[in-house]
Amino acid sequence: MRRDIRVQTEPFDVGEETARLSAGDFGVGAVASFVGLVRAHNRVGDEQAEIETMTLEHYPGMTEKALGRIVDAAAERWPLQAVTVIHRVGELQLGEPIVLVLTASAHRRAAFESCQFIMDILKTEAPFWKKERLPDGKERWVDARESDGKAAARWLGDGVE
Amino acid sequence: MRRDIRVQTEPFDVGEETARLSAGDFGVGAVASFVGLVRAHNRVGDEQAEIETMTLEHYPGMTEKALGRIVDAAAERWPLQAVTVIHRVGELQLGEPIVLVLTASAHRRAAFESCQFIMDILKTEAPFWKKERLPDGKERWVDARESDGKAAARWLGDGVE
Amino acid sequence: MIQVRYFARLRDQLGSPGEEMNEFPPTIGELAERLAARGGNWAEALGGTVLMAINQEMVGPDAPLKDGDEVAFLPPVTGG
Amino acid sequence: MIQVRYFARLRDQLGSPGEEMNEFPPTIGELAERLAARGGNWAEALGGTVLMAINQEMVGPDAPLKDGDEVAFLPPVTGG
Repeated sequence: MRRDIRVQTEPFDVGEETARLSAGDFGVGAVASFVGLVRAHNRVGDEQAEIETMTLEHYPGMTEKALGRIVDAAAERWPLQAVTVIHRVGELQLGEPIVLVLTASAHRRAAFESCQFIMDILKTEAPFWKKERLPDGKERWVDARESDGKAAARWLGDGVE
Repeated sequence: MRRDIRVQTEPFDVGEETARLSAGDFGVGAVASFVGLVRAHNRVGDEQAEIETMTLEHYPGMTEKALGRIVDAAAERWPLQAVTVIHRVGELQLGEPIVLVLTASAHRRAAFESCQFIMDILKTEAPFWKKERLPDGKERWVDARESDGKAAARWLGDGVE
Repeated sequence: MIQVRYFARLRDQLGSPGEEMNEFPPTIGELAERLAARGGNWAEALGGTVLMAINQEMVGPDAPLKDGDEVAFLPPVTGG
Repeated sequence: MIQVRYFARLRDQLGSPGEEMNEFPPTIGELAERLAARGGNWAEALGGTVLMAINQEMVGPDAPLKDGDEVAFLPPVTGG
């Protein structure tokens, strides 16, 4: 399986990455992808708040290892031909892409499920942290969501889906 | 909800369509996508066969209506901000993209599930038919897959996932 | 009068993209039976799994036909 | 000697990106307890949910420490 894992400050080009993933491999019939974006109306404490910018910190070295393990776990569960994971760090503006996950398989179910699996596990195991800056200049670390823990946990039993 | 449904002979640009889907809407936090490609090693009768080209026929008029209904059904089930469905028709070469489904939501689960839902229902209800040409010049209509019927059926009960 | 259309593998089997009919039975299911009764390729093509549409909407065999309808017989779809 | 690192909210709370320690307990869980025993911000930061890693791999509290290890305490992650 081809794998491409990157942690970078630069934006990524979804079209280019999608084309690269399957280029020259005529066994690929399905490419699923996910793009996560910096979103307004994020929850801060109990209140909805507009955010101005978001800064992503990570644990260099460990991040790449953690992403590698997650991709390996996906490749063990589904027949995949290629996986790309790109996660940005540093300061991002509203509407900017944060993360891209692309999975390629012969069939769509494997592509869809592995893409969702990688995102769910990344959300709870990859060492990234988001800090939001609000229009009044205040900065706050984003709290982990309980729903992310549940989303990851559902892959751990036998009954996937 | 913004919706963009197209049936066309021309290729599509995944990056451009992804950017367009969420442009100017800072409430979008998640974009899921699926690209289906013309794949080699397709099953023809009981044998694996290399294909040379694939021709997609459809029922003009009905196709757009069917896709519109499927997108509406997705929008009823999940909180979506935008959906794009582009399906190509005519003659396609090995490795070329056939279909693009993009779904945008505040949260990733809605984006993932609605994208998979649209593909599963499209596979059984949208009036497209594939004809393959093999290297020896023979042409064969592709048979419908039983697995596609099952994939669509799992959305019809109450227990989605 | 109704317009009847055949698509994809079905059209190839029947050797026809469609036809107009001045006289037609009350339901699309009965129309399918009448066409199959022509025998030969017709019996074969319409004897298997066939989807039916009236005015570009999928319908079941009990769906009624009325003057001016666009009726279609479709093989199981294989897009995506 | 081990190198101890603090990240994100934890680093802000502790006012430190990390420290080197010549003496350390046998497990990472015991190290967390020893750090929390410093009181104040330390008790607060290390008393809540904290992830632990040794040499850039997530571990549980019973994981043993040895000379040369890179040890990290991490708040729950929020990437993606």
